[in-house]
Amino acid sequence: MVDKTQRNKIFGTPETTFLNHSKGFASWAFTVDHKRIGIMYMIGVTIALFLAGFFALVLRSHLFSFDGQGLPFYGKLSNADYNQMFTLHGAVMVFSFIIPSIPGALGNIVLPMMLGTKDVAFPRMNLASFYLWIIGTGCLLAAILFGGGLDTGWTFYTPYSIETDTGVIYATFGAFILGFSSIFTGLNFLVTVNTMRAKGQTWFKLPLFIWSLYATAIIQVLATPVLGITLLMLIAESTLHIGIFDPRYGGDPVLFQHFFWFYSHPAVYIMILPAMGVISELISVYSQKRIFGYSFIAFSSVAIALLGFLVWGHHMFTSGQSVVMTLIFSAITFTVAIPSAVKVFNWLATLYKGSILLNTPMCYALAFIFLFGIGGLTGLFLGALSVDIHLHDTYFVVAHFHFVMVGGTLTALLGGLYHWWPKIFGRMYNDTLGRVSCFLVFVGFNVTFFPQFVMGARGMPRRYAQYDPEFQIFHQISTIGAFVLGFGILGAFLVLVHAAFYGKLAGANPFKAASLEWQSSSPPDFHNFTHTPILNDPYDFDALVYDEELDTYISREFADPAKVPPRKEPVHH
Amino acid sequence: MIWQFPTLTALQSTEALEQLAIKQRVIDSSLGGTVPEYVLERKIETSNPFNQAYWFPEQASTYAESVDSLYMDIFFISLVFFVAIVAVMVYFCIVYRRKGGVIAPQPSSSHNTTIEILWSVLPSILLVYMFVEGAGTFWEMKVPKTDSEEIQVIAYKYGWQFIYPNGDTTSELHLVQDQPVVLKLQSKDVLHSFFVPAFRQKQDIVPGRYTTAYIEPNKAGQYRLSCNEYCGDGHSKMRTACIVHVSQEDRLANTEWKKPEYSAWENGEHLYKIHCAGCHNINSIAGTGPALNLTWNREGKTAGGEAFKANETYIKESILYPSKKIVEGFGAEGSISKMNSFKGILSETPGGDIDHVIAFLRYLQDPDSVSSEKLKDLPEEKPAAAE
Amino acid sequence: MADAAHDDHHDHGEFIAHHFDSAEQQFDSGKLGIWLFLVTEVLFFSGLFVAYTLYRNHHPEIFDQAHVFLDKYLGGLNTIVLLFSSLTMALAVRAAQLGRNKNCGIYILITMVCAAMFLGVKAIEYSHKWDIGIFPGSLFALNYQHPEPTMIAGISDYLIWISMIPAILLVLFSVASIVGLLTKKTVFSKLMLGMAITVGGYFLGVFAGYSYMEAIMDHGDESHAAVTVEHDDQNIHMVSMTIDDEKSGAGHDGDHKEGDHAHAEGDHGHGGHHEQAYDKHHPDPKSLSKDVKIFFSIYYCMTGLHAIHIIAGIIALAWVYWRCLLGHWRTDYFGPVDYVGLYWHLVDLIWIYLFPLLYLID
Amino acid sequence: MADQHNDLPRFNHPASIKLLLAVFGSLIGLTVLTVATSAVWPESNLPADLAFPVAMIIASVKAFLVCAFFMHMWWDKKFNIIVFLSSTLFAALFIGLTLLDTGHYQNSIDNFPRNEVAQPPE
Repeated sequence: MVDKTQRNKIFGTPETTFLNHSKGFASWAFTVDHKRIGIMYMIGVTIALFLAGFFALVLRSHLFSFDGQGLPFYGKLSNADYNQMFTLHGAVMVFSFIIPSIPGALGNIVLPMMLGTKDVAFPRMNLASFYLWIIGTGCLLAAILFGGGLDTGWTFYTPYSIETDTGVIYATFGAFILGFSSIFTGLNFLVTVNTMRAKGQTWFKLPLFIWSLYATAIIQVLATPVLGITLLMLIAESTLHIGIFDPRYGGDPVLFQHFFWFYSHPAVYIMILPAMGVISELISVYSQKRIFGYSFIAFSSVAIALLGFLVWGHHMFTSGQSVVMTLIFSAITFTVAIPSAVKVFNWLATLYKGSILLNTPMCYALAFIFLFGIGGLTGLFLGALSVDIHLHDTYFVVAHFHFVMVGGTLTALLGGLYHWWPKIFGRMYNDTLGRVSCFLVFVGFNVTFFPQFVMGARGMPRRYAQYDPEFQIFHQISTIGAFVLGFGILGAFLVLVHAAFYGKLAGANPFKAASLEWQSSSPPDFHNFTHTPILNDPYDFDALVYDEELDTYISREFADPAKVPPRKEPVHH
Repeated sequence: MIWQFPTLTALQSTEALEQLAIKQRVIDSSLGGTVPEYVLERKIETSNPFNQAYWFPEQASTYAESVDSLYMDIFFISLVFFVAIVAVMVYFCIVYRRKGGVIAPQPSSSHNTTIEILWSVLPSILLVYMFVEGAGTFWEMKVPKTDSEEIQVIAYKYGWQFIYPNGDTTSELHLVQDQPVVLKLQSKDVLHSFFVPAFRQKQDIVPGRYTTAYIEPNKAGQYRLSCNEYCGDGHSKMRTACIVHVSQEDRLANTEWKKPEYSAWENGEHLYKIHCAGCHNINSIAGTGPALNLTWNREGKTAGGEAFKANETYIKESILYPSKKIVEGFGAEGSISKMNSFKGILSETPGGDIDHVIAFLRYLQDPDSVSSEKLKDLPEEKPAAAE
Repeated sequence: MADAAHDDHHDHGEFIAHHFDSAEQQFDSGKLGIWLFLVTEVLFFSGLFVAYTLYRNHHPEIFDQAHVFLDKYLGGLNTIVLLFSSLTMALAVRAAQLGRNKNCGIYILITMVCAAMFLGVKAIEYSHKWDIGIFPGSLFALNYQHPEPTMIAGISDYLIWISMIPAILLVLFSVASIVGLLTKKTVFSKLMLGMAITVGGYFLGVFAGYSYMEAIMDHGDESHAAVTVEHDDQNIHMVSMTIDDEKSGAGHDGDHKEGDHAHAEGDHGHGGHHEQAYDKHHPDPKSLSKDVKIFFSIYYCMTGLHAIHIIAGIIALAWVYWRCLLGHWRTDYFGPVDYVGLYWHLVDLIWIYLFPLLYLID
Repeated sequence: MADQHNDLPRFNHPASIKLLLAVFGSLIGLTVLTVATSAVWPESNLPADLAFPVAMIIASVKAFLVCAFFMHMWWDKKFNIIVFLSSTLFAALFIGLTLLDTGHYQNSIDNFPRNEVAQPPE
């Protein structure tokens, strides 16, 4: 129990926050504050998203007609330009946007606060991670400016990547640097979670978002170095011709695929696991119910992370991989389905008898379950060997991973941004407009990618600049959807940006969330907490009560005992 | 043009081959010049997504049906799960929505080990089914029947060459209904992928090695064949047709065969691949027989201790009468060689097959010692793909 | 850092960062951090180990043909140098743990000298290979007369080019040290002196490697007649790789004739492995498999990446050395020495595996 | 094995000089042993297949000594040890599965005529 002035000082509108405690370019450029780094990451990945999204719209416009005539007002793309568009779309989206998005932007801001600590373990390394991101992305884009583009596909498969005269070396070097950016983030998170948890915060009192970031960080640390050496060897192959990957010099192109997917399959889980963590938070907060099956969700994250290392060969079923290994990889692939399914079931069970608030972040969470459901289930088609042989490298695969990566990760990122936005900037967004943009994203997304399943099953290969006329109708639907999706995403960000500057003041804890970051003021102080946060269960929402004076939710310990309603008996089974 | 919807003219699968005209259309190519493109009209059910005909092109190989049926099985299983998940989600969101801004969750359990184990384990039974089914068909796709015809496929930027057992080539793939075929795929430059949707078969083509694809076409018709692994600017142009003929005679009559022009050593190499590669390597490592790249002019001993020199006479003798002089280490003196005689299979006439093989052996040792002049009149062999 | 809003209850020591509660928490975080970093290093190298394992498994013959170009005694010398540096590193960590900054500094300096010496020996190895045309990748062109004899006083010009950088550094560090002494910046002067000594270690390594090569060359020349008759492995060893290949032109030619003869004999062998019968320490380039260059690609990738790690290690050690001079280490704050030490030991560990994998193939 | 320094913080375990020297001695001994083995092995009657495993075993013993004593693993937290050793597990997984697969298809590369591989531009 604290007195009223102190309570107001802690939860009221703060005078100095991490946003305004120092000013000027240098105070941002050389900051080691995890929240400022997080915001810079957020701006960076958003720019990358819009850039790569622009490439996507260009290539979708190109595919509007089967003979590559494009839209009437758009003009025509040559095959070489088309190839560059899909490559840059993929490479920027994967390496510069999805992989750093949730850990870099949301994780950086939220993770130390969820642990009740002042910063991540290695703040300077954190800043270095961001600058590596800038350099790496710069190198990727340098491929366009100085290298004559990039047309290998984001996978850089040899020997094409060695033969082509586009800027593969710029791009691979960029991806190499981005790998280190990712390693730094992961290493920092692992150490922070291990050594810097609040006093008494045991592993099973951690929010599930932390668990998922932890599992992600394991992958980042274990898998990303392999990408590093792969890309270095690729650079050595294309400059010195070392003869490891290039058949002309005695190398083996399939070996490159092993190298590449040893990283890039786990990287798929770098992309989706943090999203699952965000969804776990959103579902429980907006249902105001303890998450169902906490330990199953927590362990399923780690299980996915570790199993993710055993299934890389399922990208190579048709690559000339041996039959025996193909069978083994297929069998292990199916086991990954189980922990993913467990999460979905647990989220549904959390909704049961909850008190569900259908505001913007929750709409994104529900959209996630819908879209990830499709993405996950279509993964079964691709895991089944005989079916995969037919579907491999067709639009079916394109649709499948977009459902997971965009329908999953991007949706969760947007949901997470809406959820933590009032915490980060202290201001509330326009919920109606937020939900409208969420609806546009949801509809646009489905219209874009659902037809691609049909095309894929009918045999439309991916990465085709021109195609058979019979597929045109599906491509046209898809292109229209892509523009709707683009407007939706643009709208979602406009609503957020507007909120950051002009939104209503939000209060310390507008959503009655129980994890530690909500015990700081909004926006938080430079040192995160002006008091030592009171440790409670991250899913015990009854530990919070409404404070009329502050118009927000605060811990019982801070509230006036006379006004506090009695605590419900916690239900434990 | 832009809004022109595709015509999905139904094509009766039983139509005779004569009616299958390849429509050639010329479209503008960014590669410069014009490239002919095959437009193949196929029958696709367009209305009912619960029917496999909605999802797939025609079935033209033996295993296509089991691929499709597994697909539909997974489709229905997924559909049940998906509809259940979304229905439950929507139902909960309606029933338990927050009313009037009052937060009032009802007491309920936050975990239940039994139910959690159940919903982890029960779906995995379905996963086992999917794996077993998929793996079984995959095995069928991979393991060739012994009586299959072998066709060499050479993929290059951006086209296809198909070489039949007699050396004739085509740029479309011509198969015969109910005649199993093993495609031996190789690439001239980068990765490509052989894909015929109607066969449900796909195999990447890797430069520097062979990959194989096995097909049992069981329905005559004309199907799309495309490159499915990104290979460069002309990737989407790397399409051709796969034509399944009703009979061998029909294939012979209705195909534009191109007679190849070989140099002596090239033909020798071709013969090597057909007849010798099973036992003899050309990478210095002995297989069932000695490595052939080290053979020409080599001096050694036979199993009986007799010295020999691998000159023309010796090689000719070894091909026609393999048991006469077995090289030391490859069989006992006087035993019957593991190698069959090629008498009657390879022509002995001067400038014939055996001379070509010898030219190839010499080429392996020193490419400059062999003339690369093309042979204009290759000896006529058996008729195309006769069995 | 500790502004008013930051109500700090802890007695933060001089070197405890603001976001840590205690020295122990800081140490534990750093330690876990460096272990994780070593994990990334192991996996970083794992790619090259995959390449090595595959090619050794599938093409043992190229490893057999190529290993004769590597000198196991030079490799062994480098192993011992690295192991010794590991010992001094461990002693440096111990000194830091006990707060003995001066001892720690001396041990760190020895470690750095050993590191530089390792690079010196590597420079000898590399320049020898380049002398006979063993370059990485497609540049590989084995030829005992390669390049045109442009050596200065019997020293490979490649070696001279490589040594330019340390020579410049040596001058720079020495001048900086003297300037520091004159301007009474003692710590700076000592640091620069230490760096100059470190670079001196490189030349020590070059000298050691060079003397060894001279020695085996002389030995080889004296007993040349005996060598070819007795086929004594020890003596003929490395003849083909001595830097004096060109100087002893006559002996060299004789050697070739010897070899050609052996070649002719080898042709009568059976089983198609006639190149095996050829003088195994002086193989004819034509008798080598085309893929031998892949071995050297792997060799250069592995040892090159390792050498880059050594250079990075020297930079890290220099930083630790500087802080030794500043007297930073205390019994409750020695983390950075420990972390750099762990990194250094890992570099040693990787060499412990590289040595038998590359040099001891027989 | 660590010296007794009761006044040190509990995360500080200096190793004894004697121990470090002993470890160094063994490392040098093992290095000499492995070089000697490789020099003698080809001439001896010992099975050639075993030379490589023996060299690897010696290297692993050396690695163990360095890890345990120079790197203080002997006194370190179990968690850190698990973290480090897990890296070798994943590296082994990577090497093992890749080796298994390439081994299966190696024939198709070996039997491919090398002159058919597109030759590099001069």
